[in-house]
Amino acid sequence: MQTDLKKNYLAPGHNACPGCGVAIGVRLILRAAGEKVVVVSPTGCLETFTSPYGASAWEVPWVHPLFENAPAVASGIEAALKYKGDYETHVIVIGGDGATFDIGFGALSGMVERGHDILYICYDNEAYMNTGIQRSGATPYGATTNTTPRGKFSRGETRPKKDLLEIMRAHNLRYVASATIAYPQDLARKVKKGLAIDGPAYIHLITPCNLGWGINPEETVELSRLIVKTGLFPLVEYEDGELTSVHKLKNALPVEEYLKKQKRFAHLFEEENAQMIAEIQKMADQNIKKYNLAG
Amino acid sequence: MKLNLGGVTEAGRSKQNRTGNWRYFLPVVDQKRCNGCGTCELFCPDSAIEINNKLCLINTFYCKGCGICARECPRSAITMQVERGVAV
Amino acid sequence: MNPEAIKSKEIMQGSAAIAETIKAIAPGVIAVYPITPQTHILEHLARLVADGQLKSKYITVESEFSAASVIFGAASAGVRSYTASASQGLLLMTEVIFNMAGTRLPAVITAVNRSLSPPINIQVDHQDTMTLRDSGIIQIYVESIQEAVDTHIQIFKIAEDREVLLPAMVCMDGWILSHAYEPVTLWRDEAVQEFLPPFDPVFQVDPKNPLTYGALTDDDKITEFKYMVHDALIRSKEKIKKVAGEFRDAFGNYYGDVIEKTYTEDAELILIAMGSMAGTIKAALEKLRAQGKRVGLIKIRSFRPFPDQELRTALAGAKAAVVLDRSFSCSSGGILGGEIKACLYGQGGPQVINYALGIGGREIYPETVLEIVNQSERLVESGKIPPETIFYNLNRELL
Amino acid sequence: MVEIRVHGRGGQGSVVTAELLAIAAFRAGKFSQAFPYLGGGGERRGAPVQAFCRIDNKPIQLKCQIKQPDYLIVQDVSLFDVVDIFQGLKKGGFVLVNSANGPRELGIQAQDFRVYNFPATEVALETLKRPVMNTAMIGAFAALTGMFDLESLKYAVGRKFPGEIGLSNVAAMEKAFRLAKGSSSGGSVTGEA
Repeated sequence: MQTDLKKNYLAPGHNACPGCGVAIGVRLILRAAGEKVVVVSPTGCLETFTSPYGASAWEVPWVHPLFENAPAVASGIEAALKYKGDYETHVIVIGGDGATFDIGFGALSGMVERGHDILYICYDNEAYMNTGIQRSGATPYGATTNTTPRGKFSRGETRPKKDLLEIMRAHNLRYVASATIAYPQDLARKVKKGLAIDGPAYIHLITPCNLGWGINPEETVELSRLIVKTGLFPLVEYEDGELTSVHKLKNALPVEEYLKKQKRFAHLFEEENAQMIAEIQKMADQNIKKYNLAG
Repeated sequence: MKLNLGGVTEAGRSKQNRTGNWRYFLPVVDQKRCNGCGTCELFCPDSAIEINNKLCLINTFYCKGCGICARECPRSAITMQVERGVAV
Repeated sequence: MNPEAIKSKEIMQGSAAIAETIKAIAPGVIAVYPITPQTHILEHLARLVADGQLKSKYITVESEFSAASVIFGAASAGVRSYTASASQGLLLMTEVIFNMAGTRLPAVITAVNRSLSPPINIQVDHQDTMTLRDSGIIQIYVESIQEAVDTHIQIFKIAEDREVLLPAMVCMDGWILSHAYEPVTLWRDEAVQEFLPPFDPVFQVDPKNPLTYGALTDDDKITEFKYMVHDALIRSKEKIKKVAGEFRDAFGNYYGDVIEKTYTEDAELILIAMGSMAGTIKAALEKLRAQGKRVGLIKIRSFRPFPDQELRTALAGAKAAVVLDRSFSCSSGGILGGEIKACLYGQGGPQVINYALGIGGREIYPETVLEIVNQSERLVESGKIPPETIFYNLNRELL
Repeated sequence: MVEIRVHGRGGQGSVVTAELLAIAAFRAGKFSQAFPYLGGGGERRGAPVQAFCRIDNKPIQLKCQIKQPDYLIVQDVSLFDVVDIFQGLKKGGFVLVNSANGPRELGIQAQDFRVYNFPATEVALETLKRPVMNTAMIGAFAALTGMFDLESLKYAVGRKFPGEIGLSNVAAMEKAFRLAKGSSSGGSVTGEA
């Protein structure tokens, strides 16, 4: 494996939990993006663990405005840079699923609809982790969180997660892709592509949260790999509306392989919930069919 | 030190923080098995690994002991060992 | 007036006059979202951009929240930035406005004052901007279209001053100023540019100097950061005064500094008001003075920073201050009245009579002013000034 | 100071009427002011609209609606059923109603004021081929009151409506001015004291 760029733009000494998937993701993103960037991040885990006053982990210009307005603030920065004649500096938003799927979605939709030259990367750990694991629009079917707990009448999240990739595709973006931290070269390539195109681009990055998913710190990368290998999170790439690459799966793993490692899905393995696992397997199968992952 | 206007703060000052004392387990590299491929460095969330001249060096000032490096090492060259002085 | 600075003397709509002034000020980034009665400003700006007369990046956002956020971003990148809004739109911006003040970003907002829902109402009062009073934004209220034009030029200079660096708002009454036609002198772009130096921020988002904006702070520093905003806003008072003087020197117009006094020297009763109603009050004062009544007016230009010391001095000789509030805080009463009482408390100043009136466009006529003066005189005479706010002409039959 | 109140419905150009009068007065060297009142929540066609114009020889300080107008311009007779049009009208005040019918036919009991009618919509339909009668009303108003010179009004219309539409509106205004002037003692204009 090659590590082409050694420069580290996320300094050590930050306050992320041991084994944090987001920290890995951001290191990889920044490494691919290089020096000429401005990063905007909404409120969330990333913001909290990187930005104590006097102890910032950021080695690139970084702006944290509010929870729900990072895309709009990034729009203003992009416009201002262009107004000043700076067409080289890339503007990147790195925001969590809460900020992206839920509270900041209007601003994201506006940003891409207006065509700002910004790469938006959603680091999706499938719940509000910064506030202590509450469901978001990205929480998958069956997952327990502190607002979708297992109870006498509850078996976790009842709805499938919002398909943000398709929603972003519907905005007619020139570049839409999904990635995980388990495939760093693929992620780096996609970040570079997203930055190279003129106009908005969107990358959906799945990043496990050890605490929220109920896994061990050392399993972060492994889980990012398993979610791909089961077909639950296909790695795909759309350029100018065309599907231009998919990460093929020779033999997709059964979803149990992925689910059984996480405490948030533990209740699915109770006998009465077997049907729920079948539902989730169906979702994976649909993905495999939709993107022809097996072929 | 006077506070900056608007809370604007300097880059990269987190380096002053010792996060190594969060650790229960320490990654120990078997340098004979290690070929310096850099997988561990790539996946280290804490930027606590340096590959220097094909040699994998763990920065214990920062390493939080998550164990991703050991789990992901393609040659199983890293093992997690109980930190001295830590009761498990 | 300085004849060399004049571009035109025309009768024109307030919104058009503001847009033409913004063109002369030439912000790098303008974000817009339509809301009545502010839309004519952004439509006029759009035409200027479409015709190539204005080189700003003109961004049509999806909400006022994003309008404020876009100018937050642009200001953080060191570019002069501007938006306009009203009513619900300003409230939707609230969170960003606090953030702008705390981050010390001097973007400028034209607030076209309008009532808040419910019930929905598009007429004027000051509830929208007064609700933002705790944010740290500078708020200057204007009486006329000309004052609105001149204040816009001044406010960028105040906000962008390195000793201030705060967002700022020109508050102009909806319809009465935004949609009215009045004779207006517009200033030459060159004269405006000469008066207004380029925005030269202390910090800016720039890859050459990678800074972190929006850091997290704990209790060890948070009071200090917040105090710095409080202190900068207080200190901006001197800048407002200085810039008002500089404007007079450069252009000839002057509206007072943080307050404007009319007939206050010998006044026993001093009315205190903000915004366009000051004009109607001035017309009423002429009648009152002709009757030999010793009544004066203090028009508050700068509500934030609050002109506390200036009010204490100006009110020192009066028997009573009659505060006319176009907004109120539920259960507490008139907002301006409350603040003036607080600033006079224990200082031996005049008694304060507080009226809430003009809500949701309910008209304030010269007759309204005369009646309030009469009522107030009677209250002073009787020695029974109510401590609470009097809701003028409240129709109790409807309650 | 002269105070003019315009009553109309959204889409009839009442706000513009007040603005045009203010522009013309300013052009003629006066101080002036115009502004609208859009009750009922906004800029919708058909809704009752009021607009105001003040003209004076010195700067105008007042920032309120006109409660006691010297002049009324009524663009739509249907408003008599909806709005108290004459409210506050000064003694000896002047009213111009857009109608081919005289005050008596309109059921107006003129007391201490003068009421004139002028068929502005007809003039507008003839000239502009559209029922937008405000410039015709202004022409008639100028002719009957003598308050405005035609040149200032033409300037105002030209500024507000550049190009072809401005020219046709000027034509409507001039035609109305001539008609009203020529028949101010009768004909299509009825005066009643």
